[in-house]
Amino acid sequence: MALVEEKKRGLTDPGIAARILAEIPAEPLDTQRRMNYFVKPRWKRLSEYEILTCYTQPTPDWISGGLDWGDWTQKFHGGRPSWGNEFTELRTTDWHRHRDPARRWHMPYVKAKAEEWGYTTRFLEAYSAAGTIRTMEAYWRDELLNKYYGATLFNEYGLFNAHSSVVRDCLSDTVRSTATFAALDKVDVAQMVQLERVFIAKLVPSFAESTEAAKEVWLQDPIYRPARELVEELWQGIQDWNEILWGAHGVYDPLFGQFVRQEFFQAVAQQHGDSLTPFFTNQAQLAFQTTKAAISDLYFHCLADDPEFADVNRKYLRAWTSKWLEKTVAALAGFMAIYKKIDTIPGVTDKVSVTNAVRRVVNDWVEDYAKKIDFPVDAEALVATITKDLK
Amino acid sequence: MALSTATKAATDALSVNRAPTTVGPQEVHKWMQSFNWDFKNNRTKYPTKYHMANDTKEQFKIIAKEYARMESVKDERQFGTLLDGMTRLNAGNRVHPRWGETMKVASNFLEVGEYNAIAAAAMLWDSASSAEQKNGYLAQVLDEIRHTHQCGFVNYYFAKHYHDPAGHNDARRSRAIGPLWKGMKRVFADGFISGDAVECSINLQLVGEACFTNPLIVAITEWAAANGDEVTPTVFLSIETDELRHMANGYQTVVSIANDPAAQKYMNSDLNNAFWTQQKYFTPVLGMLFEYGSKFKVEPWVKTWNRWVYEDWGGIWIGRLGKYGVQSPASLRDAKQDAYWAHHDLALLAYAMWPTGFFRLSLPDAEDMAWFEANYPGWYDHYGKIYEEWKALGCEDPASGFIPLQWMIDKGHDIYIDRVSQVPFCPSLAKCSGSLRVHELNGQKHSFSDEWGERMWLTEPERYECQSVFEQYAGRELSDVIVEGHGVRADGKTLIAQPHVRGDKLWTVDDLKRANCKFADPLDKF
Amino acid sequence: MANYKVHDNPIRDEWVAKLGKVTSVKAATQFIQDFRKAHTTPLRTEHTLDLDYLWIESKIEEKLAVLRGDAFVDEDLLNLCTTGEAAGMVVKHWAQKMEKATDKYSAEKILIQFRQLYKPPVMPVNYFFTADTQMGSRLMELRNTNYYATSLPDLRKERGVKVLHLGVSKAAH
Amino acid sequence: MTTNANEYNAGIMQKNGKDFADEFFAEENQVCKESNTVVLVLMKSDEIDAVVEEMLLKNGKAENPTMVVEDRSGYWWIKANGKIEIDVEEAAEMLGKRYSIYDFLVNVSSTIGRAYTLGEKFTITSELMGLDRKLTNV
Repeated sequence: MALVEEKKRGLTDPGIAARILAEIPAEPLDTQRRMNYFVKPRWKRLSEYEILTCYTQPTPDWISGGLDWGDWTQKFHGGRPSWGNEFTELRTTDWHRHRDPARRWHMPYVKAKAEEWGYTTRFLEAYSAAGTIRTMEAYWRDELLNKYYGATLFNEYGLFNAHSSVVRDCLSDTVRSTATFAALDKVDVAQMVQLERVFIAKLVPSFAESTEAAKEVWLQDPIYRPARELVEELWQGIQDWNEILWGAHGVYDPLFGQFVRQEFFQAVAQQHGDSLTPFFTNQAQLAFQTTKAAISDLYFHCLADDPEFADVNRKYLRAWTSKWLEKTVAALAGFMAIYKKIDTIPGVTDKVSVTNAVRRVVNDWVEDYAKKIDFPVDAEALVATITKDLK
Repeated sequence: MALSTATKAATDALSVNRAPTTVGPQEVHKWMQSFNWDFKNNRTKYPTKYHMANDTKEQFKIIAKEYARMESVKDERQFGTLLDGMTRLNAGNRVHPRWGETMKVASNFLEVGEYNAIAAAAMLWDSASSAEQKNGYLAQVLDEIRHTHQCGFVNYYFAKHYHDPAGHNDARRSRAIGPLWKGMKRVFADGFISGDAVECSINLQLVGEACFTNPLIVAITEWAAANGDEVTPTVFLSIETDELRHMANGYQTVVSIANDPAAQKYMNSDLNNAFWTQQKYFTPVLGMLFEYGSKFKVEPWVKTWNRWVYEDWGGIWIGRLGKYGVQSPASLRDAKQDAYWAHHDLALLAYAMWPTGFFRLSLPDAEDMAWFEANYPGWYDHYGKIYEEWKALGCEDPASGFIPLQWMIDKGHDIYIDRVSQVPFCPSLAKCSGSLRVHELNGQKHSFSDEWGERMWLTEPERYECQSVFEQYAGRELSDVIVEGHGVRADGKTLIAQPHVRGDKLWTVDDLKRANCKFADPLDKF
Repeated sequence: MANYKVHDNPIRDEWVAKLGKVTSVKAATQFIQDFRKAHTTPLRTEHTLDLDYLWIESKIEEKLAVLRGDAFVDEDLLNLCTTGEAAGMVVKHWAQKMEKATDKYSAEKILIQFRQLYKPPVMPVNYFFTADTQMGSRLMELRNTNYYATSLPDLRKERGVKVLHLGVSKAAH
Repeated sequence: MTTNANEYNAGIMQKNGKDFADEFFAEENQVCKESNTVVLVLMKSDEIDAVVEEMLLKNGKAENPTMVVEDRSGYWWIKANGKIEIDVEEAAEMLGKRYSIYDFLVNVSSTIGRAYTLGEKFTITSELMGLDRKLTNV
């Protein structure tokens, strides 16, 4: 009788193993051993990332690129489909075309972040043991870092939440993982801001680890008001998943996020004896660059150059850029008031240097985003608007 | 700012604490709840009739980086086992063929469930108002991506190592041909993502994950191991290590509405519908995969169901929540009838339509038949005799030109598709619960196989409009459908599906064509 | 009985040809609204395209999206329906209509008709979802209260179905 | 015959064929009944096997005699009344290596009941956390 007792396993139990081996033909029954062999590879050969990810999205043929047929088997009340073409203004001949240039699937993605975590832990132990905190200026630490850098956690947390409906609504598997990884990176950055604050509080007992003061700044201080309103709109104001992704990663974060992280906190921290914050802003910058590559593939390689719908897609991307650029410029202009909070450091925070910093970020954005969709922009005029209140 | 002041403050502090220190994940997580802020329009983008409270908790207190570390440790162990140990043992091929075929279906269909759960968890992340819960749902989104990739990896691994890679290598394309696919989409895909967010959470987490993943992902590993498959336990048990956080998310969703008086109006009907939706497919399909898709049996499916579904889920989740107004699902009685018989009904229909699969099926042999009769008294007279008749008519032999589907049509055993669950149903042969109902609405005919689904459709017809396989294929010849759906192997002529798991006598497109079997829609008779 | 291929068939070809003659936003809007009323949702008046309407509808949507992209300025792309109406006003009108509905059958009809008329690309996506979510929530409140109060025979009557067959449930085991 | 009601094959599960069916379909078994038990599924691994052998089967069982631990090929199936607690700090000491609560979770395959972490302690309880009692932070 073929009832297996506990612990009897077909691979190791001699009786069962013999019966199994007897059933296995000498020659394999098919020659095609590559899973997903029908998928068009982006690179030379089909990658593990493509094998594991492509066509996991079970869409029917009336959503471009779908392999299935027929309607969804259950819909929302009123008839909204599980996924439908009404979820975005953009059009494509194939939603499955996008590839993340970093070829991230879940395993390599978490491995990279786990490595970053291990290194973070060791760095913090060394930093604390060496007493490096002694070089950090108290005002910078307690005012700028605690409250104003602290407030960026809400910026990142809000952007993280803007991805929820994107991850729900987007129309293909490779886009879905790109959007999810971008989202986890955002909440990670937010958590690292708080982690840094908890860490400093352990070293400096007078330092408040509570998020209260930072939240107060985020909610009340004019420095962040336009940014906060923008984030709220991205998070809950719109539902076109492409507009959210593009607004966040095509306009707002490359300008506001880049400036705040790289040109302000990273650059200025070093002037105040703070070698801790750059450790974390560098992590955020790494995440930014990886996301940027994936977003560029989606919007430039796939959608702006779609064989059939390039024109209409570019038109939308430009319309969205106009809409979100105006708000982003306001957010950056508002943020300029932060320089009033610190003493002027020649060559770093004087008007010329700050204007140059703004120019760097704006020019990068024009080159890497605006030009790719033929968005007409006067970079110098943008710089001037952002810096108009700088003293 | 004078550096000396800063130096002094920090130096003073260091005199208190200069040991190497770091920050643990829970020390960050305890601040998560304060990451949220209120603003106009801060509400979910998805329709719901519930109001979720904003103070619910994340029971496992995960932050992104520690999540990544934990998952990475899981992956190192899992992929390390597969890529080194299992490969050296040739474990991917030393699997009983019946089970090797079962895993074509089980892993791919679970993959679809996991994939849709990415979107489902994202919708709940959007719907939850508590920051901890949002964080918990985000981790779940990541987990579901992990599981999608893990399930894909099982098929990917078997495609490389198992002696019949066909089906493992292209399930994502050829799965859409057969009659099991749409039902799977209802229960595993659309049921998780299309509807009230809380209704979807009850489907996905409170019922799908807390109840049915235990047989599907845990109990299945014992069947796998018994049949020589050590690949599946290595992957599936690791998948399940994420599920407890999902169950906790689902439970916290219930907690978040438990104190909303309005929720009482909807919760029990949503729970009953979710339970019925999930069991309508899971119960027959899992039972069929375990009992008919294995050579070495672990225990009767109805016992597995009784333990995990009725006693433990029913008692520890639903029974315990009774004092908060949660009621035992009214459809439980019918579900129990299905737990005993529905998988035998479905196995018969699946075999009758074997060419539409992306896997090989086999007839129960004498040893199997004795086991079925001992555990399901009455099985032989009802099902066993039909299998014997089919065998005698040559259903396994390509030379016979005999397809059991033709036998069903000729004998008047019409197969209907339930509009709501999309599960096939043969009223003249079924021993499961329910009965055939055929209605016409606004010029269109619809069939249903039970009162629970019929009510869902009568209440909300615009939600259930999916065409059935018979409506889609009516009038077409079987081999023509299979060829269009890519159900053919690399040689361009042999079918992926086969009615046996032998190494020889494989059916080709031409064999199928000779049988001249045509699809018909039984609703045309009304 | 269809008796033709699933993905590539003469019915689809026929409609692609018809669509080729549609060249303006106005004509495409009329075309899609007529098509949706005739061939989509449980309120449809014809069943001839039951297997292919989703694919055909997607092609009409693509056509309308492209025509609209050519014809509309940015501001209108984001805020105007292709019917020429201001999207915000349309949303308000339909949301109010839904709010006034007190019985589930009329509420259900309102939301389905709204979708037939305004599903993107007729209405900009962001406006459409705001309305769909709001109306969907209201519909659920009306339809899902007292879910089991009406017996199946009465529910069939209310729904207006023609019962063609009622099998007998087998006795429990 | 089993003696502990929590065993894998306790009660009705010992019956076969018609006897099983009669009880399965009995009128009193057509509704869910409240249960005060919890189930824990631990994936077999080097560390988990040690935790099961050195902790659960010793102190754990002494503290909660209703607990049963059964071998199900790839995993340990554990069921008990009330709750099961595992102090992962104690496990780390026993294993002689870094082993955190999240390392432990690497091999916790399933739970039926309310499971949560607090510091380095893992708990699964039949209590309704968040309803009967609040969840706390470190």
